[in-house]
Amino acid sequence: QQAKEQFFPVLVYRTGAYAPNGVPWANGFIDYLKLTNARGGINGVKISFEECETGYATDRGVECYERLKGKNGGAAMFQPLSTGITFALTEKAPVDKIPLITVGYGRSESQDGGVFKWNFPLAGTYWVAGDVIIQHIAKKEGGFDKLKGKKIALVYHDSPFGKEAIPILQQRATMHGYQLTLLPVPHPGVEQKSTWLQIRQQRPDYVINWGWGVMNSTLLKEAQAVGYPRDKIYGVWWAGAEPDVKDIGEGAKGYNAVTMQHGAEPNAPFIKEILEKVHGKGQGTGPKDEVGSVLYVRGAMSAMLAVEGVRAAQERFGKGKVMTGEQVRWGLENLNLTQAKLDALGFKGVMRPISTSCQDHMGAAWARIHTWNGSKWEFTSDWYQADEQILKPMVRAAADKYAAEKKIQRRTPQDCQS
Amino acid sequence: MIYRENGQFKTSYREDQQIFPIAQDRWFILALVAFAFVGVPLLADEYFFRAILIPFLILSLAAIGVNILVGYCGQISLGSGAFMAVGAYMAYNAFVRFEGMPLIAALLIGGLCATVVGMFFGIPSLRVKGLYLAVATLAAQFFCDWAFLRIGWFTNNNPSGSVSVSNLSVLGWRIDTPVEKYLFCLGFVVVFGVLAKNLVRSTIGREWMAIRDMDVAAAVIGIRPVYAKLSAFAVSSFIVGVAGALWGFIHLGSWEPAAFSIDRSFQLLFMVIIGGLGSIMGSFFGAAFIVVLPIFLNQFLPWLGGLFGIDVSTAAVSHAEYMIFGALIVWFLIVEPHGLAKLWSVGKQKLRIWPFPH
Amino acid sequence: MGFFIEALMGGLMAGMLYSLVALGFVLIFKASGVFNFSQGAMVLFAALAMARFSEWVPQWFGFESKLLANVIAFFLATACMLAFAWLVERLVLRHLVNQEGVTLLMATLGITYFLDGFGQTVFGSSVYAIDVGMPKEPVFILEEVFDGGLLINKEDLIAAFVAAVLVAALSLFFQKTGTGRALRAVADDHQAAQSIGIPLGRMWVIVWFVAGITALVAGIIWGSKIGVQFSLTTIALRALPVIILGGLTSVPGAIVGGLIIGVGEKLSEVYLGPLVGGGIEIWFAYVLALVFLLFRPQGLFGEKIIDRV
Amino acid sequence: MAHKKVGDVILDVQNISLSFGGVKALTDISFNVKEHEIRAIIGPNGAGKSSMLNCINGVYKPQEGSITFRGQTFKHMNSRQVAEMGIARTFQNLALFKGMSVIDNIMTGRNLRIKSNIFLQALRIGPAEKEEVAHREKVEHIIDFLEIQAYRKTPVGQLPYGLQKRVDLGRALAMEPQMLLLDEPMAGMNVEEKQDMCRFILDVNDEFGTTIVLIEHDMGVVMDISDRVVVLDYGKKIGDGTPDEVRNNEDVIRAYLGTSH
Amino acid sequence: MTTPTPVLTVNGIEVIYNHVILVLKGVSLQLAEGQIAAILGGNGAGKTTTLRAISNLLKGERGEVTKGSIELRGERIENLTPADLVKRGVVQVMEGRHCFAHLTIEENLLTGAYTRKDKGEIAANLEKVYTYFPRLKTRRTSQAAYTSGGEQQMCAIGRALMANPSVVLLDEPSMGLAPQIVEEVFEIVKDLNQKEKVSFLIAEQNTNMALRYANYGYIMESGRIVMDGAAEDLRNNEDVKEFYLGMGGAERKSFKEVKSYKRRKRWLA
Ligand SMILES: Nc1ncnc2c1ncn2[C@@H]1O[C@H](COP(=O)(O)OP(=O)(O)OP(=O)(O)O)[C@@H](O)[C@H]1O
Ligand SMILES: Nc1ncnc2c1ncn2[C@@H]1O[C@H](COP(=O)(O)OP(=O)(O)OP(=O)(O)O)[C@@H](O)[C@H]1O
Ligand SMILES: [Mg+2]
Ligand SMILES: [Mg+2]
Repeated sequence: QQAKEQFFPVLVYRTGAYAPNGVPWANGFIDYLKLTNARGGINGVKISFEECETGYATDRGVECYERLKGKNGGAAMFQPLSTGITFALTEKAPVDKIPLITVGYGRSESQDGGVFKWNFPLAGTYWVAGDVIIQHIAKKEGGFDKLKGKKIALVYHDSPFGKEAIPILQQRATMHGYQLTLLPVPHPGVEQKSTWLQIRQQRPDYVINWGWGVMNSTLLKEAQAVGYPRDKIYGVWWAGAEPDVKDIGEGAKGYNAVTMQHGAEPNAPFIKEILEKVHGKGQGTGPKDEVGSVLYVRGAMSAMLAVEGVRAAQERFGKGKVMTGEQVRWGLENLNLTQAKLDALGFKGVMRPISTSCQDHMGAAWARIHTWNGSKWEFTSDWYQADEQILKPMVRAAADKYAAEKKIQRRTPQDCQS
Repeated sequence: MIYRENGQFKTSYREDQQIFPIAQDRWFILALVAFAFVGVPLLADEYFFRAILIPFLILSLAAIGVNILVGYCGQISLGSGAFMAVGAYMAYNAFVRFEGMPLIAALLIGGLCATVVGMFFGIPSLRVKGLYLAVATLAAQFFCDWAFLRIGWFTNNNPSGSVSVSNLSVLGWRIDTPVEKYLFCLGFVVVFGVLAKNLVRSTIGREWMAIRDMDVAAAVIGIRPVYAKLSAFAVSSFIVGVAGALWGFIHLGSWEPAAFSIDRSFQLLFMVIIGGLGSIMGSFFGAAFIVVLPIFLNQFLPWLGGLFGIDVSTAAVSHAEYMIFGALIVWFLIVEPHGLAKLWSVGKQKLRIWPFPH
Repeated sequence: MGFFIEALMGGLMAGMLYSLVALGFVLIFKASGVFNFSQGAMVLFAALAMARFSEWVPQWFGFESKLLANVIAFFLATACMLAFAWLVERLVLRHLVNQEGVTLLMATLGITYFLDGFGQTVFGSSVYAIDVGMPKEPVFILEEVFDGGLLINKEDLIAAFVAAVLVAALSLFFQKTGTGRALRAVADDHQAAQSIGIPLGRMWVIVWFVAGITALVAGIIWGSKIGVQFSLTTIALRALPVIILGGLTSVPGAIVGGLIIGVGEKLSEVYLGPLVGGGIEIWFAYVLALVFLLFRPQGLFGEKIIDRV
Repeated sequence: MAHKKVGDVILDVQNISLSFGGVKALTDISFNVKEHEIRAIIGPNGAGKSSMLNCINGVYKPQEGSITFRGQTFKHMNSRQVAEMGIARTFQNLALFKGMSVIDNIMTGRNLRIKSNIFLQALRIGPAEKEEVAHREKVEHIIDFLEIQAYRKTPVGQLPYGLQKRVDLGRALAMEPQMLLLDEPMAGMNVEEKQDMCRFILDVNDEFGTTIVLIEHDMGVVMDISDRVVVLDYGKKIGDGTPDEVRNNEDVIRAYLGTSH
Repeated sequence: MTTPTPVLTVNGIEVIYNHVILVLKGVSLQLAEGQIAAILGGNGAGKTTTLRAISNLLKGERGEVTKGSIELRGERIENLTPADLVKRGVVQVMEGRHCFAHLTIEENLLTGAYTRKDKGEIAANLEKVYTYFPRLKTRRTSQAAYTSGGEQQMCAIGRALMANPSVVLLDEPSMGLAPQIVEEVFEIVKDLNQKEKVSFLIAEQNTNMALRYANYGYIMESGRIVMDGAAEDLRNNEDVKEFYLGMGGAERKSFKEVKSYKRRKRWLA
């Protein structure tokens, strides 16, 4: 029966400059949806889904959004998978009453649910990523006080995505007295010679890589070409997957990246389940050997969070029913994924609990560091939690500025109940 | 036999100089405009408005602007994206920095700023020609991309370089729903379309075309290349700037410089070439072709695959879309190198003599 | 000082790499008056063919030798470019004889789209590696003179050498052979060229094939440097100021232009960039080209633009 | 033939020299043109005739010499100035605006006289429209005069060569010039068409009193209709005078005419 | 008159430009081996179009032959490329010069010999062209665009001769040439025709000259052949005299005397 299906729009990019990274994410996302169906749906509600190719272009993304939002009974959430598209949809979602889930990307200040009622940067924002990287470096150096006088260079994709990291790194720089150099790399990032000339000149102690797509592999190759030690380079979680390092192999050995909790998880229970129930039945979306890779898991996890959002909404608005965008929004805002729940879903060892609230749309600020050993990614650190003391005021200030510009009122406590 | 001019005698030059001298054309266009204002809002659904009609209208407007520069004045420009960006960001600044700035005024201010920038980057055209001029305009493109990302002032110091607007209204009329946005854009397009058409069939338009076709001869009959070229840059970038402001304000609502990247410049140039250089009508055809066709293919191909029971993957669809789109461009050019507008007029020509072959 | 020399050399090397791509543009423009927008797509396509064949060939024939695989792949890729050139003439150019420059430019754009879609369909859209044994690790010289030594990138040196050889060969071809002269005639006037018996079709296949080979060479070098994937097409944008500066019709111009642009953009980025927030090299390259144009509107070595009544 | 009055010198060319690199196109050329006269320039191919016209209307800048028009002396002229002073010309290798229709091509000739500004033109109200119509009327006269009514709206690129030459003349006439420079207006025409063209030229000369400087290779035409003839050879002036004088000038016969016509 | 074997036979061709403009409405003509034939007619009669149809250069003008056939020595040639035709010895000199602007005069001439291989012959031919047109020799190193109109015309003719053709299609060769050069060009034509048996098809406005040198003439008007005959006969035909030779009546009229009233008479409306 038709009405019993919950529609998931899937914005992807399987072509163009960022396709190598977009494809595994999309495959993971779809496979997880298929797995959920194989598990019997969300309390019996099956999932239907449709892909739309954005090519990472904002206008195509907007078109996809418009196309899919009314389809198959209506979309109850969107995952734009691009910072640019997120910005554009942030204006549209409140009007259409559809929540936006941006797992690990998008506006960092949208964590503030008091202003960004419809945005859900679940499981981590760029400020979390930046904060954790600095914490890790500090730990390596033997404490925050050791950072004083150190040089850190941020090599970033010259776009809103790349610039997201700057505020937190600057904030920390003023606190700890390291010297931050900003080195933008224009899209798509294949030309970094002058960047690395500058790095050779300044000899920073660490390089932080805020890249995406081909920029990452180029960056590592340039690092190799000028002999910069790869183990002094830290990437954001969009710069820490297999396509970024695979064809460099040994040359990228030692390169680190912060993870959005998970890494490559070939042994996670839910991956095994996917291999068995989806790929095993010949319904796998991509090649089998990609299952469990970093971006694949990111896709699957993004799908899981959306599914759990729907499930949470069902808890309140009626189990076994198809949820609307508003209802899912409530679900996402009242997500409480305990460790037990996660384990049951097969995410044991992959991630930590997430619980959201009206004020906090992120739900968790945990991250680890993993390192490329020449053939695969390995965890090389413990869990870190981003420093609330630092992030909270930043989020608040940025959100307030946005609210003022947009003339939006902060949500009242009653509104939070709704 | 419907398309006959017989019996339509022009008794004055004024009549012969109307925008559409042939009565059928006139009626057709009037009907079309009326339909666009009245019929479309009744018929189209939200997707159609937001994903197709609004972008189509705004890009048509931009294409008209580009066509004035490239098609009429013959100055190849790859900086249109930048001029759109200038329009959008300056309109944004006008809008947020001045309390109570009316929306239309903000959009026009955006256009004016684009005019200034356009004229500045048009200065090399006095010396540099053809494809070589394209670099001058590319310099504009890359410089503006950079400036809007890097110079905080333009984005009201938003750290990410992206800006957004909301609460748009004109004289108390709130522009919220897709239909309202559509009508708002349509109004702009109609007004600017008519103004542009008037310009290109007046002296200034003839000066542009003369410069395009043979600049030495143009100079000999007293046309000042400086004036002709710079005025083309000015008019063109004004229209493009307004289109850019509309793109940001009405279509996207929130944007970053990437929305006006080099790809946009190319896209606009393609529109005018495919549509027909030196044809206002062609700008619409071109915009329709470049905006609508990929979207159409993107939805049509899976459906087609479905008919034959093939499940076409998203990637395959978009690859096929690329290939078909490319092939169609080539095919149209072979059929008619002067663009869709020319094809249209040849079609009309045939209709005129129909049922005879010549 | 050491740093300056290093930046200078880095610029020169980068310039040579741009020149490789620029050459393809110049060839086709000089020889048929077509501004070939699809050069970037050709680079990608050729590189994809090379990368994938060198991966597939050992699988098909069951051998291990990397060298042999590369050699076979090179020939297969060359064959692909020949087929491509032939098809372009057959299906596109032949029907557009005597059309204006913009029309032809637009047609090459159609080809670009087609090639992008086709290449990704046949060869896939992930990142692929080309491994022709380019040395990756850096060498440092004069360490006793400069602190940290001078960085030399062997890979770039090889690329520069290849580019220089190509340019020399092509310049000779255009200046010294009858075919070269006929090609220039075609660029001036398609119809007149036809009228005296120059077979346009064959000429076009020849230039597009030669341009295809330069694309392949550029693709191999760039591909082994940054990996083969879609972004390769965007380096065409970096090559544009190069050809404009050097002159659209000059083969040596592509090299000189490349060197000037390479040095200009690297030095500007390194010395001026930090003052204004960085990321200026791409527009700086264009502005640099523009400044030269103001003095020589046809580029440094381009044929004079003729306007006569 | 109506007797016309040849007036004073209006254009005086003095000691013009022009060279391109090593090629001396013009060496020390002086001659003058009187009001209302038809002045021909003849000479073998490559003698520098077209270059002479190019100097007069500012396309080429001669290295030496000066040009005096109506009492004002110029080292070299600027095209716009020349146009404003009322000198129009046609071109040897057609220089029409290919993409425009016949009407539009000729309308460009009126361009200097159109006064409404760009905003009025965009709105096309009141004066702008009136002006447009008025000028259109003038242009229609020229079209009638040249008998090209049927091609009004054809893009000129599609016209046969001979008609293009007529349009070229029409464009020059539209400027209502005081002096008209014609560069081989009759090349590519048959006798009948040449007769028509001569008629046009003579009519213009008679009716509007326009001074005409004419380059032509058809000696029949030149000797018939011109009042005075300048002969150039290899950039040098080798003869100047009435058709009869020139016809019998030894140098001219040797260099150009071959046999006496 | 005996009919020698025809080299070129054009059989009732129709030509359409741009899919809509019908320009030739059934043109038939023949060029006999070793003959000089002239096509005469006013502006827009369709002379150029006919020549383009024969040499297959219509495509670039977006024209096509829709009816009729064209044969070269009995072989249908509508589907050959222009290059194939040149190989078979048919070369056209295009109207309006069309020199390669960026190439020097000498390079222009040399490209004319593209289809030939023998270096020695080419060099000899080049010398021949230079002796025909000494003016070209003095300008050999300048780019064609910067030569005078007449020099370009010589260059175009010389370039065609470099291909060593057996049939030459000349489109308005006399245009823009000084009278004695015109004479020379026709002398060259005669020379080649007699010594090397080259056949010529000439579209000309200079009727006088053309009929003096041609063996046969065709008169075209609005896309049709309205009259043909031996050059001799045409020259003596009263109508031709009046309209094309400018010799209405007995004595030659002065141009000044031609009245501005319309004195046109047409075979076709
Ligand atoms: N490319 C074209 N597109 C459309 N019509 C054309 C084209 N070329 C020629 N025509 C038309 O074909 C007709 C015959 O032209 P053509 O050039 O053959 O005449 P012609 O006899 O050579 O005249 P002329 O002596 O002036 O050169 C003309 O009416 C002209 O308008
Ligand atoms: N821009 C230029 N650059 C170089 N040489 C030139 C230029 N313009 C003219 N010349 C040369 O100057 C000489 C005179 O040319 P011009 O065009 O004035 O001759 P013309 O008398 O008009 O000959 P024709 O009767 O053949 O048209 C020629 O030899 C020509 O090559
Ligand atoms: Mg001349
Ligand atoms: Mg002709």
